[in-house]
Amino acid sequence: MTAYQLPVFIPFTYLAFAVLIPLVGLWKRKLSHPMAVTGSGLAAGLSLYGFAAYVNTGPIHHTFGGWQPPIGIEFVYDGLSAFFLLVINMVAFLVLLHSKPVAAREFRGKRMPFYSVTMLLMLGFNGIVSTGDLFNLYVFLEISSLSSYGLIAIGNRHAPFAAFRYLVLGTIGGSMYLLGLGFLYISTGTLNIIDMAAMLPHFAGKPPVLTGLILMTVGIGIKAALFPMHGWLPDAYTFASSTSSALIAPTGTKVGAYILIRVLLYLFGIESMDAVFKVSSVLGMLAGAGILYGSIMAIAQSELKRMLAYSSVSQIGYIIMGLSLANPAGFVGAVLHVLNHAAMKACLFLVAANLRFREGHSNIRLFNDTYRKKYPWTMACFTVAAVSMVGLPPMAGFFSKWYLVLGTIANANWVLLAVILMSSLLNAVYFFRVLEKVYMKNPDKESPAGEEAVVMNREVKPLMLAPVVILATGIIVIGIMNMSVVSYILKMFPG
Amino acid sequence: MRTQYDSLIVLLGARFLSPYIMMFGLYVIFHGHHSPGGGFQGGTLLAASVLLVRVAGGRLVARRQIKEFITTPLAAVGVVIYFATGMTALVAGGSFLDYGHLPFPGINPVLLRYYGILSIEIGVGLAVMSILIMIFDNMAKGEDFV
Amino acid sequence: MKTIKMLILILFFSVLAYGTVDLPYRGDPDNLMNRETSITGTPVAGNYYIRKAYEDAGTINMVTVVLADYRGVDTLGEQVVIYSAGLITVLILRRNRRR
Amino acid sequence: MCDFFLGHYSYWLTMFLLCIGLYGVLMKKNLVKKTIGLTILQSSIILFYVSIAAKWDATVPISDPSRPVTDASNYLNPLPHTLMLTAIVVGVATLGVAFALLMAIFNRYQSLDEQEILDMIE
Repeated sequence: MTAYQLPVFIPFTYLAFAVLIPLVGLWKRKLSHPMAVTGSGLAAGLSLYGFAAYVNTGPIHHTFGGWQPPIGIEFVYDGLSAFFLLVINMVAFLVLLHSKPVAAREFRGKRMPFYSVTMLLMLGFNGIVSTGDLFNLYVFLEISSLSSYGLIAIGNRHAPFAAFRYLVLGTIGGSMYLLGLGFLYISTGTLNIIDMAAMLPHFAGKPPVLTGLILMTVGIGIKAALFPMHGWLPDAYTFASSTSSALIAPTGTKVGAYILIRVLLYLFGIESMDAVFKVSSVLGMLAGAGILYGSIMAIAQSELKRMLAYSSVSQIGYIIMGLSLANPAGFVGAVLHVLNHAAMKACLFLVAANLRFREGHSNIRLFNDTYRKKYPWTMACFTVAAVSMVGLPPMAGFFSKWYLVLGTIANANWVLLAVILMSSLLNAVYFFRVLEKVYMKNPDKESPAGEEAVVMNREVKPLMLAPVVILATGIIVIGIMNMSVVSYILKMFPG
Repeated sequence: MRTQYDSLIVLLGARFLSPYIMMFGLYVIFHGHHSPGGGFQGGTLLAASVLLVRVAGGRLVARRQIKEFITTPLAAVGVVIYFATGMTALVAGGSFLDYGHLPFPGINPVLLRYYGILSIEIGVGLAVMSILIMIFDNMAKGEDFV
Repeated sequence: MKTIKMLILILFFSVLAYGTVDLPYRGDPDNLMNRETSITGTPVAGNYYIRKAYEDAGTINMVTVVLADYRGVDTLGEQVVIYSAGLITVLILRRNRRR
Repeated sequence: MCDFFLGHYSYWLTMFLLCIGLYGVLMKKNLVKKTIGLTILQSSIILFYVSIAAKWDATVPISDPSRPVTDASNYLNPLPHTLMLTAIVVGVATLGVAFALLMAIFNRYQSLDEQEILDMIE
């Protein structure tokens, strides 16, 4: 395998396994989980290898069919792509590794199509991140959206309705993207990102280009759950099965954020984005409103998964805010937060999955101090991720917020600075509420006699525990190693 | 399909029409180089010819026609045809889907591209046909599911 | 709620109408999609396909050549879209209790 | 003015069709009607793309010996047509998934009215 072939192998590994799983599944249904883990592990390994190759040699362009870019389609493996591929493939590998007992309990007879569809979901995400052609991006966007509707529909009794609402909104979003692309295509006559990026400064401020920008932003905003378009997210993540929500929550909205970064900063650029009116400041305001709204709604929830879903709405706000600042510090904050939030959210959702697996619920009201004894490792990982989410210094979450704060100061945007500080406080409220239930003795409640004696260790099996521990360790390691990550991200800032 | 009524006329009419529709579907797939057509359109017609008999005859006839469990592997095979064509070109030294590099010696690249397009159209037609049948079967079964 | 939705619709239509006013005339053979080279000097795809499709693949139907050769990955993605739709109907509608 | 109208009316018609589809999605309470609205929305975008591919005095993009391919103004732009083949298939796939979900919803709630289902979830 040469470096030239690498951008093809990473996404299409998933396609090979998506096709192999039904074929082998006819013969042995049990093999679908090992095969899914193998596929995602292979892709994660390849993206790690590709990351090293990128650092050594620079961007790789793969032109399909041998046709040069404006004629044919190319996959571009540049810094941003390499980074995102590594993040989403690693998270998917860990979540799929974790999923075996959950899948056997929650949807036993459907494992073969389930794992095949997860492979297709990851194919869609990888394709979106790799491609250098705007229409090709739409095709992969639809692959990933269709798969996520299917995965969300597997869950409790209300899951199909949540999936249907997501389908309606997601299809509107995809159509808006396609329409906006049509406006851009008429104006420029090309579909290639690099080609179009060279032409767009000539058309800055023309009505069709501006309309295309607005339509594409709205369409992707729906997929990324940007604040006023987030309506599908809480129900979808709450009602879906533990594995689906743990797989989609860390990756799906991140890929939406990736498309926004690619379209707004790389395709349009900061000048032509703000040519007529300040699109970036509108985005910043929406992101700020989303951060506050998500945090406040998260405080009001009693179900852990729903709380995490609202927290996702607010964390997406951070990423969008960082890119709307359009300065290096804000960009670093946004991209670093993608990495941190993927690790933290995956860790938290897997903790919720472990609790649901053992206890059958994840209702915060029913948490008590016996959980500390019953699940020592799971709860320790939850604490690490929660502390990182709040943004206390040794953890990874602190550094992305730090760079976001630097970015707001550089733009002298005091409103957004206040929003970040206030939301950290709100995050602390809703996470420490859970930690208090688990780690503090509850003096009001009369504990029945002998309860302390019978509490024993009910920790989940190592297969389910290992991914959680790896993610929690990863959060600490990213926090300590943040300087090298930041210097890598800084090189990618366009312009 | 909660209730079924046997009607010989409908069933025979559907069975009479089905091969002609299938023939036309194959024509659309194979003549896609010279007239409007191609894998998707032809595959849809093939699926229509199969589904016509299924709608007319119910599940008993369906069991003797293309069987239910075979559709998923057939769809996978359709995707594999396309994917393998692309991969062969990649392994043979070109880019992914570069039919000019397919390893058939003695044929000039233009003709190789011609046959490459034909092979992927067949893959697409097979996949579309079996997937439309699969969707129909699952919906017919899902309606009975309480 | 209903008035808000209606306002959204009207706002949306006005944005679209604003965008279409400056579009090139329909059917104009000289707009940027149909030129020989774009304003930055790169070849324009639509024109290239018309002129080179027969030379490159020996096929007179240009749409087939574009679909399967020049933009082959789109078509692969398209096939995967419908494949995933089939698998999703299996996933949603198949009974859970089998086996 | 007349030229301007003739050059742009197709865009306005497709945009209006798009708004009709969006109206169906936003306002209708029945889930099947919402799905119909989605289909109208997608069809309008397909029409939009097909209408921008038009050229006056041009024919369909299949080579014809009487019209030389060296002059590109003899043929319609094939690229939007190809893109819309993909978009049509995506629309069909979305419709298939939507109906599968609707059947699952109906099996669970015995209803397809959004408000009734929301009341049952509460």
